[in-house]
Formats: sequence, C-alpha cells, structure tokens
Amino acid sequence: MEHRWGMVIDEDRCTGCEACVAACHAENNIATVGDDQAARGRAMHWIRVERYYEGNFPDIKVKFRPVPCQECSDAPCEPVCPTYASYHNPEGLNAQIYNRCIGTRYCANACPYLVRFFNFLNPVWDKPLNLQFNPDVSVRSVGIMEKCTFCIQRIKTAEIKAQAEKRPLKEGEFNPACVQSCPAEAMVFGDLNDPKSKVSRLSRSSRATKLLPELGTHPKVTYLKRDTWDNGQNA
Amino acid sequence: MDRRNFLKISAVGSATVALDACGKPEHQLIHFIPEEELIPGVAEWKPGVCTQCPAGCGLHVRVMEGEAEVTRHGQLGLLNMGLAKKLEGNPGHPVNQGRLCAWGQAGLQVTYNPDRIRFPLKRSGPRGSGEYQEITWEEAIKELVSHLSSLKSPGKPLPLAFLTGPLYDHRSVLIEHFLEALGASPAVRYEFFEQTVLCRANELSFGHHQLPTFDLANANYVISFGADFLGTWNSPVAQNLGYGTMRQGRPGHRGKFVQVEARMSQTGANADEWVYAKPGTEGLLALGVAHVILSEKLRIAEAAGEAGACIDGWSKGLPDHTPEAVAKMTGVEAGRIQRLAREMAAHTPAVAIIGGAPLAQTNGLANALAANALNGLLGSVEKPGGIFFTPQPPMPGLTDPKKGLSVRALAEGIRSGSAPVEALLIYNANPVFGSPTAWRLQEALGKVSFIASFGSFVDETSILSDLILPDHSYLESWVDNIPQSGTTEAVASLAPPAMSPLHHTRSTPDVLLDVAHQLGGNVGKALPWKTYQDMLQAAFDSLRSHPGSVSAKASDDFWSEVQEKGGWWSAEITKSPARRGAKSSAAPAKVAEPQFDGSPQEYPFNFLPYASLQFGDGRHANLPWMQEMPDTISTAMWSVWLEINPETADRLGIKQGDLLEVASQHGKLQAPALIAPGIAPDVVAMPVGQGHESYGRYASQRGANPIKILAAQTEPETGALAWASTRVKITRVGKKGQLILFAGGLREWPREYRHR
Amino acid sequence: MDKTPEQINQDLLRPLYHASWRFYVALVILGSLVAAAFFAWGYQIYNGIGVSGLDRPVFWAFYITNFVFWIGISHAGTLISAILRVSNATWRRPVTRCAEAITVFALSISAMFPLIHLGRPWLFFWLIPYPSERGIWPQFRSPLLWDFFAINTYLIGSVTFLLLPSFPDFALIRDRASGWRKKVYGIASLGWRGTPKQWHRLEMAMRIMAVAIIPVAVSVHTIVSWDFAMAPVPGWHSTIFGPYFVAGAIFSGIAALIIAMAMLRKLLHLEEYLKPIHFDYLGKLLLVMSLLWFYFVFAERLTTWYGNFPSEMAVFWVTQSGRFSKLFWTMIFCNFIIPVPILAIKNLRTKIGWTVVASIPVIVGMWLERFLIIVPSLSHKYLPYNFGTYRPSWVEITITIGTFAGMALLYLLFSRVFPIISIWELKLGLQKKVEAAPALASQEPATEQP
Amino acid sequence: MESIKGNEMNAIYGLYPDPDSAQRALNVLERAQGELGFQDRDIAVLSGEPYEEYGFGHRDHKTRMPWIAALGGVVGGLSGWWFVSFTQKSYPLISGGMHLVTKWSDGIITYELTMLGAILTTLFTLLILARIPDWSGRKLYDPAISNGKILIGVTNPPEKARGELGKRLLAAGAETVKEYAR
Repeated sequence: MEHRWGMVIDEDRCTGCEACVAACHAENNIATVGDDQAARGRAMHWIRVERYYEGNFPDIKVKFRPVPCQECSDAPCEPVCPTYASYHNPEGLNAQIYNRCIGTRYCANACPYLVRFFNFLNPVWDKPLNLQFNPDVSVRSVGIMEKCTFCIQRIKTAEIKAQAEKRPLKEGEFNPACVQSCPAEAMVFGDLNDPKSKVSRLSRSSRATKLLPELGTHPKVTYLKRDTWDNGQNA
Repeated sequence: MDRRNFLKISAVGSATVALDACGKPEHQLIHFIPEEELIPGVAEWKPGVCTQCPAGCGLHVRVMEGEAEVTRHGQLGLLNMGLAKKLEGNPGHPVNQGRLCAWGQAGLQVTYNPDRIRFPLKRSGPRGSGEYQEITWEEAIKELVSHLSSLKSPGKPLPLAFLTGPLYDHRSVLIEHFLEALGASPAVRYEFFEQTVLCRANELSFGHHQLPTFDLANANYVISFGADFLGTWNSPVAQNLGYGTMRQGRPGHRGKFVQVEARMSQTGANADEWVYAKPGTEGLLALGVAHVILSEKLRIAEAAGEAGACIDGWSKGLPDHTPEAVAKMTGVEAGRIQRLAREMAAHTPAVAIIGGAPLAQTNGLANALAANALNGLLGSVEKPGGIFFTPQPPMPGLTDPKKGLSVRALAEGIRSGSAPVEALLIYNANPVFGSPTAWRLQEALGKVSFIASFGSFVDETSILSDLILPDHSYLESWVDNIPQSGTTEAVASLAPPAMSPLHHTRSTPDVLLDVAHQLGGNVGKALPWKTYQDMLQAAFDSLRSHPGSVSAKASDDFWSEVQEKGGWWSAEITKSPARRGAKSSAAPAKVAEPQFDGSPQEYPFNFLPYASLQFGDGRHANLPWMQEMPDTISTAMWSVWLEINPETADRLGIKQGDLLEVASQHGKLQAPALIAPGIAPDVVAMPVGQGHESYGRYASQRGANPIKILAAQTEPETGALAWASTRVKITRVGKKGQLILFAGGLREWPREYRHR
Repeated sequence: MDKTPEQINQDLLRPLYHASWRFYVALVILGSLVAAAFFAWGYQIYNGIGVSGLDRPVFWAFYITNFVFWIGISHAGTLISAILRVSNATWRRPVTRCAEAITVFALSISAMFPLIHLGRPWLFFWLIPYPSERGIWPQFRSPLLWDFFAINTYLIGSVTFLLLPSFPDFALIRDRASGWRKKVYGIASLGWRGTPKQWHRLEMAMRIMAVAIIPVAVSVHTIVSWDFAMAPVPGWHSTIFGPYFVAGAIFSGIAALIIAMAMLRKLLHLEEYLKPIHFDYLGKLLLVMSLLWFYFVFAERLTTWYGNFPSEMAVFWVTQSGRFSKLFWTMIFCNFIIPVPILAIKNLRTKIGWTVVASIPVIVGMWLERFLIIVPSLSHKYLPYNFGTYRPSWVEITITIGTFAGMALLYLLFSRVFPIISIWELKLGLQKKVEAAPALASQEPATEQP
Repeated sequence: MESIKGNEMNAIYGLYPDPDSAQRALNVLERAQGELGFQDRDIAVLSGEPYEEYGFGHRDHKTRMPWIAALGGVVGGLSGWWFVSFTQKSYPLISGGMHLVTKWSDGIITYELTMLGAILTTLFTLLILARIPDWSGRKLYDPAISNGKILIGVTNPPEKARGELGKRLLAAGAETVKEYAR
C-alpha cells in the first residue's frame, strides 16, 4: 500500500522541553553555527518549539508549539525551485535533494512556515565532533537549503527491512527522531493512508487543526489545540 | 594482551608510516588493528545508562563502524571502531520508558568533545595557569599513591578529602570503602541544586530520606510549588511521561495543573492556572490551602499523619493560616486560596509538588514540610496519583552514604586550620564554579598541598589540581545507577562500555581500585575486586535470588542478561523500607516568612537563579548542541540574560538587550536584560550555567555566573545553601549585551497584526 | 545659422577623437569602484554567501533589490525609444540611442545579480535547459526560469535594437577615419554601402523590432514582479504587481534617461542637439508615470489595509509606522512629493536643471521601493515567532555601489566609441523638416536661432 | 571627368550634391537604358541617408519582411511550447500539487520564445536581404556619400557607351563624374 506519512502534535501535551530539537540535531547532522552566526539569525533548527505569550502578569499564559516541516500536500516551496531540488516524493514528502540545490533560496521565501534553513557558510565540526555524524544522512555544505525530512533515512531503512522480511510495515515500527524522543508523547507519527493508524485517528480529533490552514497548503502535520480544564472533564 | 597489541601496532605502524608518510595529516597517522568485528553501515543498539543528570535514565546507544583518531598506548592513530552515533531512551527502562531529554540526547558531545583531556596530566606551571605536561598512567598512579601513603595523622582522621557529586551507584560504595579503609572522613558531596532540604523533609514527613516520585499519570489535580518538574528538576523524563498521560492520556478525562511561583518557568508555562506567590511564601500558601480543607471539614487533620505532626498547629487546624492571613503574606487573594483548596479536595487524587526555589530559602525545610503535610492531608501518600518513594534494590553494599562535610564546612575547616587537608581528590564535581564567592572555597583550596582530579575537562576546579587522571566518558566505561526517584519499581541500571575509549583515559573506579591495591594493606583488603566490572558483577549477582526483570538463574546467564536489558528492575519490590533518621531538632516546624539578604530599600529585587534548560547547573555548558538549543521561554542561544518584568523595565528605562549590572552585597555581575512578561515586578531571574572561566572552547568566557554573587545564607537545619534568598539592585551599564534570541515575536497576535 | 551635414558629423564625432583629462579621472575613479565590487564578489564566492547580511527569514535583500532596480532602469531605453518610434515622434531622434544604450547596460548589470545572489554560483548553468547527464530539465514552473527566458529575449532584442541603426554611422566613421579606426569601424559597419534597398530594409527591420520589443519589455518586468507575486508571502501575493512593476520600471527608466542625457549634454557639449524641449517632453512623461506610480501604491495599500488580513497587516504596519516607516516615507517623498510639483509647473519643467532635480530623487525612491517590497515582507512573514530583521554587510554595499559605478563607466566608454546620437536619423530629420509640424520644427538643430 | 584604371570595380557614376539633381540623373539613366544598352539592375544608387520621398530612394521597395518575422515568431512559439511540455513529461516530477504539464506557466515560456523567434528572424532576414556583412570592398562605393553626396551611376557599363554616359551624368548636375575600369 502507498504510504502517506503524517504527524500529529498535541499542544496540550507539549511541555517545551526541547528534547525534539536536540534529537533532531543528533539524528540529522545539523550544523552548529556558533554564536556569531546565531546572532545574525542563521541558527538551524529543523524543528523548533514556538513560544507565544497570552495576557499580562500575573494572569499570563504561554502556548508551546513544536514546528517541524509541515510536509504540505500542495507545497509552495516545490514549484518555485528552478532545479527541482525541492520536489514531492512518491510518499508525499517535500524532499530536498541537496546536490541539486544551487541556493536561490526561493523555496525558503515561498514557505509560509519558515521551516527551511540555509547553509550561509560551510559548517565547521571541531574534531572529534565529526565522529558523531549519522552515516545515513549527508552533511550539507555552503550554499545549500536544508529542511526536516521526517527522518526519511529511518523511513527507508524500515521499508527496506520490511521488504526483505516480505511483510508490511508495522505501525510504530519506527519514528522520526523528534517523535521517538518526546518525553511527554506529544508527537505521533504514522501513515495517513491507514485509517486505523493512531495518527489518522488523532487527526480526526475535535481538537485537530492545521497551521495557517487558510493558505491551502494542506499540511500533513496536524495540531491538537491546547485543551482547557473544566472540573476534570475535557472542555 | 597489551603487549601483543603493542607488537601488532608497532608492526603495522612502521609499515603504514613507511607507506603513506605524505599527503593529508590523517594519512600520516598509523592504522591500528581493529579491536572488534563490525559490518560497515549496520547499526547495533547497545544498552547504556545516562549520567547527564542524577535521574539515571536507561539508554539505547546506536553504534556503527567508523574510522576514528584514537590514542592507544600513548600513540595517536586511526582505528576502525564502533562509534556511538545516537542516544535514545531504553524502551524497557522503568524510569524513561524509551524517552530521553535534550541533555541525554546531547550526551554524544561529552564523549566526542574536542576539549576532553586525552592523557594523564601533571601540573607544570603555577596553580590555575592550566599548564600541564602529559605523563603516563604508571607515573600518574605512582604519584597519587606516593602522596596518599605519605599522609599521616595519629589519632585524627587522615587529612584527606574526597570531593564528589551526588553518586547513586557503586562508585559511591567503592569510594566509601576506599576512604574508610584509608581512615579518612567520608566523601564530601556537592552540587549547586542540592536536594538535601527536600530529602530531609521527606525523611521527617514520610520517613524516606529520598527524592519523591509522583504518579502524575493517575493524578487529577497537580499543584506544584516552584518545582520545574517538566524541565530540569528531579526526574524530568519520567515526570513528562506522567504529565502527558494526565493531560491527554485518559480519554474524556483531563487533570488540572496549577503552578505556584514568582517567575514563570518552562514548567509554569504549561499550567492551566499560574499563581504568583511572593518568593519563599509557597509553604504558607500550602498551609492556607490546608487550613481551608480542614476548616471546611473536607478532610480530617489526622489524615496527614506524621507529615501533619511535623507542622506547628496542625492538629488545631492551623489557626494562624486563615486564607486572609495567608493572602497578606503570599499576595494570593483569599478567595483564590479557597477555590484552589476546594478544587483540590474535590478532584482527588491530587498531589502537591515542591522543589527548586521554595526550598532554597531560609524557611526552605518548613516550606517542604508544609507541602508534604498537604499531600498527607489529601491522602495521596503512596496512593495512585500521589507521591511515592522509589524502593531501593536489595544490594548488600548499597547502604545510605555516610553524611560527609558540606563543601562550605570543608572550606572553613581548611582556612581556619581546624580541619586541615593535605590531599584532596576531586571527582565529578565542580564546586569552584558552583559555590558563592562568599564561601571563599578557592582560597581554601590554595591551602591544600596536593589536589588530584579525575575530571574529563579542565574546569574551574580541576584547573587548580596538581594531577589530572582523566576518566572515560560514560559511553566508554562500565556504568551502573540506582534511580532515587522517577519510578515505583526498584531499579538497578547497568551498562557495559558501548564503545572503546577514544583517548588515553582510564575509568576512575578502576584507577581507585588500582591505587588501593598499590597502597596494599587493609586498603587493598577492603577493595578485593580486580576491576569495577568485577565489583558490579558481584553486586548484581546478589539480585539473582529476587523476582525481577531478569529471568536467568545461572550466574553467568543472569549477568549477561542484565547487560542486554540494561539493568535489573522489579515490580514486586514496591515498598522501600522506611529510613527514619533523627527527629527534627526544632519540631514541630513553624513556617516562618523567609529572610532575605540585603535591605529592600537598597536592594529592591529578589534575585532568582534557576537551573537552565540548556545547561542544568552549568555542567552541560561545554556541549555546542546545548549552547545553540534555544531555551524555550527566552529562546536565547549562546547567551546569559537577566529576566525582568516589562513594567519594571519601562519604569527603569531598560530595553531588551541593555547590559545591566546586577549587584548584591557580595558581588556584582553584568548581563543583558530580557523583557519577560512572566516574572514578578520585584523579582529578577537569571539562569545558572554560563559564565565559566575555564570549561573548554564553547563555555569559557561566555556570560556571567549568578552563583558568584549569592549570599552565604543557608537553610538553618540542613545547612543547605539558600540560593534564592539574595536581594540585588540593577543599574544600566549603558551599552548592549550579547543576547542572541532565536525568536522574533513574543505573541501570536502582535501589535502589527491588529487593525488600526 | 544652419547646421550642414558636415558640421553635424564634426559635432557628433568629436567625442570619439578628443577626450579631456576629466574623462581619464572619471575612468580611474569608476574603474576602481567597479574593481572593488568585483573583489567583494570574489570574496563572497570564496567564503560563501554568508559574508552578506542575509539571514533567516530575510533570504533575499540587497542583491534582488538591485536586480529589480536595474531591470527597471533598463526600461528607459528600448521601451521608450520603441514607443517613440512606433508613434513616430520626430523629437525622438537625438534621444533614442542614448536611451537604448542605457537598456543594454542596465540589463547586463541586472542580469549579473541572479548569479551574485546564488548560494552556489558555480552551478548557475543548471538554470539553462540543456540535455545533461543528470537527465533532468529545469523546472519551467519556476518564475526564475521565466526570468531566465524573458531577460535573455529582452537582452538579445535590445542589443539588436541598439546595433541595427548603428551600421550606417559606423560606415560614416569608416569613411572619415584613417588608420586603425578605419579598419575597426570598417568591420563594424559590416560593409554598409547605403543602397536604397539597404536603407529600406533597415527601416523596415527597425519598425518590426519596435513593435516586437514593446511587449517583450512589458513581459520582462511583469515576470520580474511575478518572482514575488507567485510566492504566498504577505505583501507579495498580489495581482496588481505586474502593471505596478512595469509602471515603476518606466518611471525609474525615464528618470535615469533624463539624468544621463543631461550629463551627456554637458560633457559632450551637445547643447544644440539635446535641447530643453526634449527634457520638457521627457519631464511630462515622468510626471505621468509619477502619478501612475502613486496610483498603484495607493490602490495596493488601500486594499491591503481594508482587507485587514492579519499577516498582511503585519507587513503593512511595519512599513507604515514600524521599523521600516522612515524608508517608506522617504520613498513617497522622493517618488511623488518632490517630482510632481516640479514637473507640473511648466517654467520649472522646461528648465533642464529642474527636471534633473526631479529625477535624482526618483532614482533613490525607486530603489527604496524595491527594497521595501522585498525586506519587510520577508522579515514579517506569518508566524511572529520567526519575525526577523536584516542589516546589509560591506560586501553587499560595495557591490551595490559598484553597479552604479559600472553603469557610469560603461556609458562613458560607450560615448567614446559610438556616436551618442544617431547621425543618419538626425540628418533624416533635417531633410524632413518641411513636412514636420511647426511645433516640432524648433527641435531640429538647423532651425535653431541663437 | 577623372577615370581610374586597373580597379576591381567597373563602373561610371556621378556624385550629386542634393536629392533633386540626383533624381534628375536617375531619370536620365532610366531613359537612356535601351539606347546605351544597359539594364535597370546595373543602375547604382548610394546615399549617406535614406531619401524616402524621392524616386531614387524608392527603388526595389517591395519586401515580405513582416510576414517572415511573423512566421519566425510562430515557429519560435510552437517549438517553445513543445520543448517545455516535452521536458515536463520526459522526467515527470510532481511539484506543488500541480499538473505534470502546467499550461498557464508554460504559456509564459511560449510567449517569450515567440518574441525571440520574431526578433532573430527579423535580424537575419535583414542581414540576408541587405547583403551584409560584406567586407570584400569589391562593390561600387564612394566615401563622398558620407558628406551628404548622392551617388548615381551604372555598373559594368558597355565600353562604347562610357563617354556618352559620363556626359549625361555631368549634364544632370553631377559635381564630379568618376569612371572605374579594369
């Protein structure tokens, strides 16, 4: 069966612990740009935990929202790339082909979610930090756009394994690094084409919503709105 | 073994050197014979134990073949070896159940850190200069042995001190035996965010000198007094797991979470209701709530049992803690106190958590006892959805560590000469960074004639040492851990080395054993094990007879299965034996209002240091991933900052990023201002962790260290540092500081969005 | 006194033979500025685009601003001269060539920026559709590809448009010159002889070109505007952008033309050829475009403000009263408030000095307009958590200055090798003066009464 | 009347100061064709600027250039359309949820190539029809036309008629009459 990978992120569970961010860096060989570059607004975090304040002291609330690539079904980032570096892969992921990228940065402008990150300079890894590289993920050089891939290397590994064992992929057999690490289990990953999968069921929840739905990008990441407490029952 | 390897190497070495002595530098390195069989590109998952914080989560280490520059027998060369590529939670482990926090994820960068010490070092320059020369392990150990054996002290305990962090494993047992046999006083244990106050309170209230465990998954109502339990406090991963379930894990049923604090922490940001209470008055609020519950007969006073008895006036229904009285002291309206109390009583199981700043006050112990009493009153002690105490696995060696001196007492003893120390061993602690200047620890260390450190990095403390015997990283050595909290099962985690060492380092427990044997005599007898591995095997073998996660019966099978599973745990052993210590000297406790250092007129702000989500107490500041990971609330990277309330900032004409001078009676520091909507107008807060003078290229000379300007005030009974009881004044320096924020906007609907 | 063909030849060919010391001074100054820009570019290629001030979320800034700006300037020439040719306005004759030259140079300069701004410029040729070993073709859905085709078409067209009417003048120089000039211009003239057939085919070709180049010019700037309009970015995704940009382009183009002509007039002593009335006519055009431009700005901002979409308002307010407001109001001042009154008042418009005074701010204002379209939108895009800002680096500034210097330099050299006014067309005008309308007659040099 | 021998060109012509005398000379030549035995195509006219209003500036005025240009445009457009849709099909990659062949965006490339086709065709038609470039220097030419003179003459005139031609050209008002011969 064709897979359509999707994710559900529960804003009511997310505690903003940033484990997903660290896990993503570790899994995907994301460069650490250093203080100087970070100060210029060039830090790279394929997934980020957005923090929004509501109200004023002392009646103040904060909302956390982890934002990875939304893996849009109709992605604005794809058609603007002159070299097909950014394209839609058969499983519905917005793939970024690094060695095809010439660095027009148009995709990053077109992306409403700002989940694309650009290598303004060549990444530096003080030895022996280079030993931590994940061999399944290529290291990006200067002038290349990079982004969340739903850990495609894990997807492929699992699919190949399943093929070799002549069986369909099992639900939860693998997860992207962020989902795997999330201590509050705020993120769920799975196949949207399987109506029984947890991700499908949750994305039908009454709290389900998308990020910037008005843009018609049809993201494959669903957010479950922050819930409220009403005498022990869900509001 | 060593000799054979050595011959091989020299053979291959000479050949390879002859072959490619030109080209890129790494080509000039010799190639060692691989020590293990590995298939390139195939990942192997090995168990591990996370030592990034005391919570003791279980790890799965992804190991893949790779070529690394390593030191073998004092020689640099290339080796095809298994390298740790990713750390993940061990799904079977009761504490973290397959999950892992950011610190745990960043553990790789401890092992692969470019600033790690690669050889034993002997001081060549003056102390603190950081000038060292490489020496061999033989020399290093001989040096250490000669110093130890030269120590003499007729009658009195040996003038030897062993300074270490909180260790919940057999290293602690080993050290204890070691010191005992030498006739030295027990180890001095120190970390800045020490838990002694809470442990003592739990000992008094519940008879467990231990950190608490909370069954959040089954709780309907959680009230936390200042505890950052979703970020940095106690056992965060376990608590996050439970919290997630409490929020959305039970269909149609969602618990409420109330946070009481003076500065909105990352944990507080998740609260359904965030309550501001004046710093240090959290305990009073707890009693106010208790008063309402008692006066409205929602519970009977006796329900609290021992925990209640610890509180003055409990049996009389806390007459002087009426909501009105409490409202005056805490700044929380009486009506709100009543509502909270009723909600809590109506939605059991309800649990109260206290930790962090409220305990770091002059009335810290009382605050803790108050919260404990509330838990007792709500009937949530060792009940589902309540507070538990992690049972300890039945391992004979594993007794409560003897209480050593506090670092402060040690420093005073040395300075005054009342308790002189000639040799100091430092392992796994950095008190020079983690103690207020007022303690004058550095000055004291200057008086010690010989200091040896086992650290992996040249930090503020080990830079003062004369001899450094670098430890393996925790991925390179045998690790065990006995979680003190985070689970209701008895757990003993264990992991063999996930990869062979990169540098010319040695596992410290092994070094201590080696030293002991060389010292011989009763010291050698006290430590019969050849290596730490043997010690662990013996210790774990004692678990074989008990029902647990490991089924194998034969000694060897049991040992290997423990290694596969990453430890031993048992659901059967659920109740840990009560460990009641001495009764509180001044019992029952009277919850007084906190005392602050510095007059409100001259020093108008409460200074609130807090554990950084990035660096904890500073130990993770040398990990680039942590430096660049945005702190969730401030979104700051590579920075240190002072959080200040928007109105206060306006009043003082302070803008975002303005460099401020923060001055207490005991010192001053500079930090850029961060306008934080979630902090009280008369409180300023600052993360602990930056401001290292010496801690590798990523941490050194970055920002300021709030610990340095703290007052030496303590919680009277436990003598723990009351790190939240200092007052400061702030002045504008007149230039911008380095404040690197990842986020642009504060709010989802900023001014720009609104129609005009 | 009447200008004989001989005098015209002498006046207009003088610059090719004689250069004052000022020329060489200018050459050195401009040359070094251009050299500095190229150094900066090299520095950027060597170290990576990171040496610019670009960041996240402002992935485009100075370079794309310059790109759009120079494309706009390029609309000075070909388009204007084509319109004038088609409408057969006889007063165009002294103007067309300097106009067309502006096009060619401005276009070549702007065409460099897409390369300068690439992250991996050495792979720019992947934009070119050729059967490669990668087996993959460029993405024709990408506006950048549309740009690639449009700009190339426009460049080829403009160069042709500039060269065709030059052959007879080359032939003229060839006949009058000696030595190396005779050889060079002999080749350049392609052996032009001047048979009625050649003359007629040439004029026919020019008519066809004029008709063809107008829609091309329009399409080029429309497509440039679509680089923005195609992306769902607040402040970009607007249907008005096509005409808005074309209008702005012609606006800035005319301003550039006026300035260029005024300089030529002074430096090359063409007072008797480029006369107040030409500036008057161009001034009128500039006035119309200024009003048109303001109309577009107003329409665009009114709809945004009234529509009140949150994300759009973020950009709206940040330009109106926020961080970029200073620049925004400077732009309005330069493009509307200064030029309109000057150009509306006949006494001022007919004075060359004043038309220049009206034109210079327009150049500044139009550059700012492009900057204000690009940067505020990118820095305030949807999710406020990611709002950012931008500050240019020395590299970008050097390169920007370099382009202006480069423009001047190319123009300077051009005026040394080309007759800056199309001589044969001018003479054609002379012989036609009897048919010409009396009002226009006064522009022809011969009838000038000193 | 001067005459130059041993030259590649073989012609006799007069240089006229103004279009009217030039027109007169042309009329003379046209009338004299049969009598002196040369064809209309041997009559040479050269000028430093076009003289649309005069008959001599009006010779061989018919051309299909606009139609050729249009044809070029059509060819350019069609090939553009074909090329774009071909590449989109030859390596099919979906992007942005768009169709494989996106007619709207392909229209733009088609348009640009139409115009490019037209422009290039015009250019080359001109070069061919105007017989340039031609650097041979064999053709009849006189630099004097650059100073406003108009050249009217006959190439390869019959030997016997040379003298007569010279007279008549002079009579028509030529400033000078030149004769070139091998």
